[in-house]
Amino acid sequence: MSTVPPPWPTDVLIPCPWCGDREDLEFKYGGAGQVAYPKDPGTTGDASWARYVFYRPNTKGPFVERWVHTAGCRRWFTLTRDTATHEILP
Amino acid sequence: MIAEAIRRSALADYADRFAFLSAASNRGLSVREVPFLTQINLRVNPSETGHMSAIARELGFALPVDPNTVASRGGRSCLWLGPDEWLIVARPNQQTAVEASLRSALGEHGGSVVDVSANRTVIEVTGPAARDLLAHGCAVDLHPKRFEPGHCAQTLLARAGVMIHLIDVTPTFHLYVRASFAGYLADWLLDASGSD
Amino acid sequence: MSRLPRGGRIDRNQPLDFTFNGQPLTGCAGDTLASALLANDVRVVARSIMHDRPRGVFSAGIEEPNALVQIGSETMLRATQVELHDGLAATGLNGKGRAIAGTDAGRFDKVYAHSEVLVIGGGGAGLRAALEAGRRGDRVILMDEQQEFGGRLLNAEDDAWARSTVAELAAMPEVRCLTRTTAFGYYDQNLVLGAERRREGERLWQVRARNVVIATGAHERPLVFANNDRPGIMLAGAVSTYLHRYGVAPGRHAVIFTNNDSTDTLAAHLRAAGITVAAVVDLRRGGPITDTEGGSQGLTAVRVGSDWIPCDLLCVSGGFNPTVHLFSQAQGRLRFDEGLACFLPDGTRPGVEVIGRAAGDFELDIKPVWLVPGDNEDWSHHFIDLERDATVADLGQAVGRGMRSVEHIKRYTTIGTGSDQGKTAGINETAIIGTLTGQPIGGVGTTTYRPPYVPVSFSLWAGRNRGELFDPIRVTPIHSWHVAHGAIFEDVGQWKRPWYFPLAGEDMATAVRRECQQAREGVGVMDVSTLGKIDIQGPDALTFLNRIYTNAFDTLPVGMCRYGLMCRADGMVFDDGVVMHLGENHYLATTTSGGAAAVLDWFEEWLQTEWPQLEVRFTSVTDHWAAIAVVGPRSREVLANLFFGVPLDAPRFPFLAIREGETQGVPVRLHRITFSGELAYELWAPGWYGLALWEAVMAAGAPFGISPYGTEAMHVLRAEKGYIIIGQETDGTITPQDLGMDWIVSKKKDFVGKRSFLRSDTARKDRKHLVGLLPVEHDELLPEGAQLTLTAEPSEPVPMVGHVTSSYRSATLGRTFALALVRSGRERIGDTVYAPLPDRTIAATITEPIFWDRENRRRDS
Amino acid sequence: MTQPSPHVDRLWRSPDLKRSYDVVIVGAGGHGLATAYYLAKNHGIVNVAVLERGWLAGGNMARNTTVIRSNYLFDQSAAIYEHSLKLWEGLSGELDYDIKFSQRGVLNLVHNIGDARESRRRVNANRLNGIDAEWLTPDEVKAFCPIVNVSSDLRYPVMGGTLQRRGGIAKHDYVAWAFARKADQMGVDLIQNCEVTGFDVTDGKVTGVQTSRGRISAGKVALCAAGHSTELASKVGLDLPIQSHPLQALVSELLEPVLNCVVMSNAIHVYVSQADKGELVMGAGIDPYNSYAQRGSPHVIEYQVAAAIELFPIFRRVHVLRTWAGIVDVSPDASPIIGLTPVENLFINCGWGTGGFKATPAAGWVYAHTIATGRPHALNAPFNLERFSSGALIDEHGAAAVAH
Repeated sequence: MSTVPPPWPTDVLIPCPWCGDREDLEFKYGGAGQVAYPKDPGTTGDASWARYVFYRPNTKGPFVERWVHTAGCRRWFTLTRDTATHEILP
Repeated sequence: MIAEAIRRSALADYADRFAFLSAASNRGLSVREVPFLTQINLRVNPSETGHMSAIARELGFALPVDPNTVASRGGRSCLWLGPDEWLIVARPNQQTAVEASLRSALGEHGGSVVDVSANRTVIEVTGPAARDLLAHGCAVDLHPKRFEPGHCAQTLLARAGVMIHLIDVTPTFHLYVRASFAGYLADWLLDASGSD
Repeated sequence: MSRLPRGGRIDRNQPLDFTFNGQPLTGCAGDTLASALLANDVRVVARSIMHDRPRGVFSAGIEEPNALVQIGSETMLRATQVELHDGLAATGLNGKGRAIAGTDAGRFDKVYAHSEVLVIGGGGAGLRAALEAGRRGDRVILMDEQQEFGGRLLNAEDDAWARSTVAELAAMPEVRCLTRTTAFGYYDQNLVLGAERRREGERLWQVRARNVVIATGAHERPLVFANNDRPGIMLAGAVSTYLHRYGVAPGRHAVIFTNNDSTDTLAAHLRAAGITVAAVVDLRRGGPITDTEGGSQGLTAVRVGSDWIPCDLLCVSGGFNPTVHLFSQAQGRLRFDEGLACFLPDGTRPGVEVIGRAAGDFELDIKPVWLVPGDNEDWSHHFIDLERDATVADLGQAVGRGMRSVEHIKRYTTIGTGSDQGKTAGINETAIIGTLTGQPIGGVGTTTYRPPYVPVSFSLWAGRNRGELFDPIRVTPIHSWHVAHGAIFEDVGQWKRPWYFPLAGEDMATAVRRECQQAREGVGVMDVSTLGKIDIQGPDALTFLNRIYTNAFDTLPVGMCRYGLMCRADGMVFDDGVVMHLGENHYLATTTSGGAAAVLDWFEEWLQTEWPQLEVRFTSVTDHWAAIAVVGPRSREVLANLFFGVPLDAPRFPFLAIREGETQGVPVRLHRITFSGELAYELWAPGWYGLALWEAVMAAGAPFGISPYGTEAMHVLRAEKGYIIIGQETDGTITPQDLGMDWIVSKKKDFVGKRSFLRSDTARKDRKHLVGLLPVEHDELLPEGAQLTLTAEPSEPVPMVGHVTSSYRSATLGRTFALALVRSGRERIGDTVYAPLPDRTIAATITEPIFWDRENRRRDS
Repeated sequence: MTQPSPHVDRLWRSPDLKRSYDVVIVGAGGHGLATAYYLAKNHGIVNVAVLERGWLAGGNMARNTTVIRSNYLFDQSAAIYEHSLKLWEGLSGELDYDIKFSQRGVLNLVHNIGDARESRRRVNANRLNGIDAEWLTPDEVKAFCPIVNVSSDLRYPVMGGTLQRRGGIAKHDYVAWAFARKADQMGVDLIQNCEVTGFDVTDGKVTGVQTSRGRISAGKVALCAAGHSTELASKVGLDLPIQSHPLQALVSELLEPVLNCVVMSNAIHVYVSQADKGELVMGAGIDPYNSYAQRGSPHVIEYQVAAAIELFPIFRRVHVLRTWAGIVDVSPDASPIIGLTPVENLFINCGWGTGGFKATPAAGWVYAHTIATGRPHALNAPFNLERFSSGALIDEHGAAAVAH
């Protein structure tokens, strides 16, 4: 019997970089990653402030996103997941 | 002292039910509360070797830096909670001493030391049927090959956050659960023990 | 009786009594309800849903579209899947179930399991795969939906290999063999859910497997011809199963109608069982059967050419559909194989392997015939979906209405939407759509296969998460005292908090009035242990607090507390609490009871993702501390009885100060803070001392008539003082300025959400403001949630200027009062607003949102 | 061989794609089809194509749980949803198609004091806005829907509920087909299996779309793609404050009549009704993570079904027949975005999240008005894109906390 090795470490839903692979129930989702806080909010215009507060990437396909392992080590981390297939990418 | 006489553990009301369950269990399952353990939450940057070795000197052993592992010696254990966070566990009534020694090891500006002894209580689940019992509510793979004595995991058991520490191969598990959730988890364990 | 004298895997020495539609019958151990019914010559088991036609057992398995039964409160069960037991009482259904309250008999639970290999299907292929993996030393789980492993091998004369293989597997410590367990759902990353039928109830298996091996075999499909739905018309493979496994003859005079060679040996087996074979109609050579005839008991004859051939059993085979549902759920693609005339897995999926008949690993000589014409142009009795009573005519109509997509046609005809989810109908539907629209079958495709593969009971999904275990109940260390003293509880998130403590004969209003009076005039005590508590340590603790709270903490000395407010990035109030300065670089922040987890996540998010360079660390200590509020003008005297050597007088223990004390050897942290406006203290001790400390307070307070109070009295007291409650005066759309709390919004520093205050709408002067309301009639209680208008008798739609957020009867004020959010409220102080209610309209005067001790004399006394 | 003869009464043609249209609507879901219908009927604009990547109404329209109600908290929301409900009340007649609209009442259960306060606030607001709304005591809840468990031993006992009697359900497929049929009859081209791959823009003005079946010039282009809106808009450089999440739902097998109304519970995240055919239709909360995969986590179903049998013990032995997920387009304030865009002649309708189905007629109505006149209708004016900069949000999380 031959088996194709899965692209993700098995037994996972979300791979916590510290605790290992755990069910998604243990995590809280943090949405898109790599969203920078405006350098100087005071002088940031309404539109660009609105972009920071309300606009996030909503990519179909490989998507850099944040999770926090709330039921585990409480560390925030980013991972890349394909939002079209749910595959977690290296 | 008086204080010890009047303190009350989170699961004091469950002693009888646990005892009955353990007696009634025909599958070698025993459940009891291990109350009042000294528990100190320690946060320190592991790359600060000075702090790490000072703490090792105070404890008599080094903090475990491998995730999901526990280091123990002389009745003291240290459970890994996160990359810069540990739980020091000792016999009851040592929080003042342990907290002081850790503080002195850290000095000023070095991480954090917090007495959380009353934050969680410990439920001991032991016996050949212990793994099957936990499998009713724990998604972590507790198979002997994957989860050995000296391993620990912060996870969910049913709907409660727990820290699971495997003590020995019996297997004996220590479940650390926050005091306010302890009653729920006890009820869940009593119910789950009704499943074969 | 149609029970054969010998053969089969049933135990003739173990008769089982059961009833069907009230009729007493007898079967054998090892029977399914379906085989027992056939053994008792019960041919009509149900009526069809649309046309009320008689229907009989059609298959021997999970794909059964006809023989649906009700057993007690369990509805829509397949007779072919129900194991017979003594005293079983079943009734036939017409394609619709009956929800019956019934008793909650049976235990439904869940188990998490892990394995290197999960083999789904315990037929020949599955057994071989499990054996190979088991011998390799892998952790293996083998699931099969039937009561014993073997699959089609159980129909064979010689099952020695199956027996020995199962025995070897059972002996392997790392192999778990689960019969009666149907894998019904494949989810991301090799999570497979299985439903195990147990003697008492069911078990949900949640398996994470490194590799999933799908060995689910294939379902035989029928041919579509005129009047192909009569009792006695049965899948050929099912007939063979009833003969060999159950020792039942489903009829006496049989005809075989096939388009493939899988039926080649059936005639011999039928004859061996004493069943005459009147004809074999093989579409590869001739035929077809153009019509059937039947009576109340089902099939009586079939028509071939001009002849009517009498028979009571028609064994039909239209080919085989590999059971690709789980592979499809795993996002595997399918392709139509012309040779085998079926859909097969196309390519692979990581960690998933399909083997055996499910993968098309079988020989079949077949001449695909999807539509067998009748004697006329009437297609309204060519049934495609027996459970839904849907015919070729229905399908033709859908196509005629312009539909081409199989999904549209499914929705229009309901083909494939029955509880069998089209297991026998789906592929015939696809092929006939192709035939009618001139598309290739592969181009038409199948409808999407989704979980669950078989219907799964609500109870199984729910498991033990029922009643008290539905959601955790959180309690404080003092909870048992509250229960013992008759507290009525309020659900606050998962917490149980005392709402009020009625004395004998007291209703809520009376109890709350008494509790308030006690706190205002004497001393009251409240369990506030549910407050969220976060320990904050590190050289950058102050910097962090200044960035996360709207107010600044630079001037907060060690040993003092300060109230703090938090906003989200959008500037809307998020949570509040008290920040306690415990030592150099050491603070402790309290949060609302409901907000504790969210606030800790919020802290960690900002620290870890935005300000990682800050040296500060958070530790949740919510459960470590029991917290007791001692409230009222006499609270100082109560504490004096408890804590010797702690100076309590105002100069030495002023408002917002923190002291350390001890009573009965219990170390207690004393905070002079108030949420009532009275002189008040919060006593904190490690949780396991909570009950003892509470009882000590009650004892020390007895001389002053101390009494406990709950959340309702707390609400009244804080509202009299104009203190807000997050989630009551705020709803995610309210800024600190709206609440009139500009004083807590720092002008100097930046903090989370500050920038949002500059937005045109947020900076508007005519936003809703927090104000007080005094009903013109002192006894009128404004309902919380009442909307406010500027005129007494407006007409719809009525312009609303705000709503009541809090409203109470106040013993202290001797009248009712309320807090409200009112557009431009602060400019309307003194105006009258109206609350139009269904039965009356209440007029109230707008006031400042504070009703008691504006000068804070009592607080600071 | 002989075959069934094609039926004549067509629902829609399969027209050839023209090279040019006055209006191209991207997305043939309920909103797209309704928009096309009202463009033709209210504004006489019939040179319209509705482009659909897959099959007509095969997205959220085919996946939603068909709850219809208008009892929203804020004036702006109440106004547009009430306009929708009034249109629903005449829709079967207007479209000459029985869409199985059944005003059996929508019951929102309340399980804690905070909920009760907010629900009363909503009831009072609804009444003053001329929208029927009632507060029910637990006994009245029991009387209206006898199978609800109102006993105090529930983990979260029912403390009451709000009722909109005019609320109810309709048959989603029939609604889509009815709009499609009328639009088709008035000359609108419904083009299936035609994916929009790009937009033609010249000096800030959209002039056409590129599709899997070639280039089409268009006077105006109206996006109507729910969960796919950000993907589409990004092709023309337009960013939207929208996140796409799975929203799961399930049906039971067919049952004899057992549930006489729509029951929703925000606090324990379940909502359920019994469809015309007899199946229980249930929805759950939104899966927390972004996804376009049209499937969700089984944990959500587990929680939802557990909640359902707490409220309805009679459902214990009912079976889940089928589960699925849609892709919902969630906006920051749980309110839609419907109006103009910075790109001239390009219009946007999205952000309905879980509320899209009930809004179908009104969304079509006001969107058609906006497209035809180039100005928002009074009803959708507040739901503009600018509100996220000005802060004038319409935060309906209270009303939309649970998917429906």
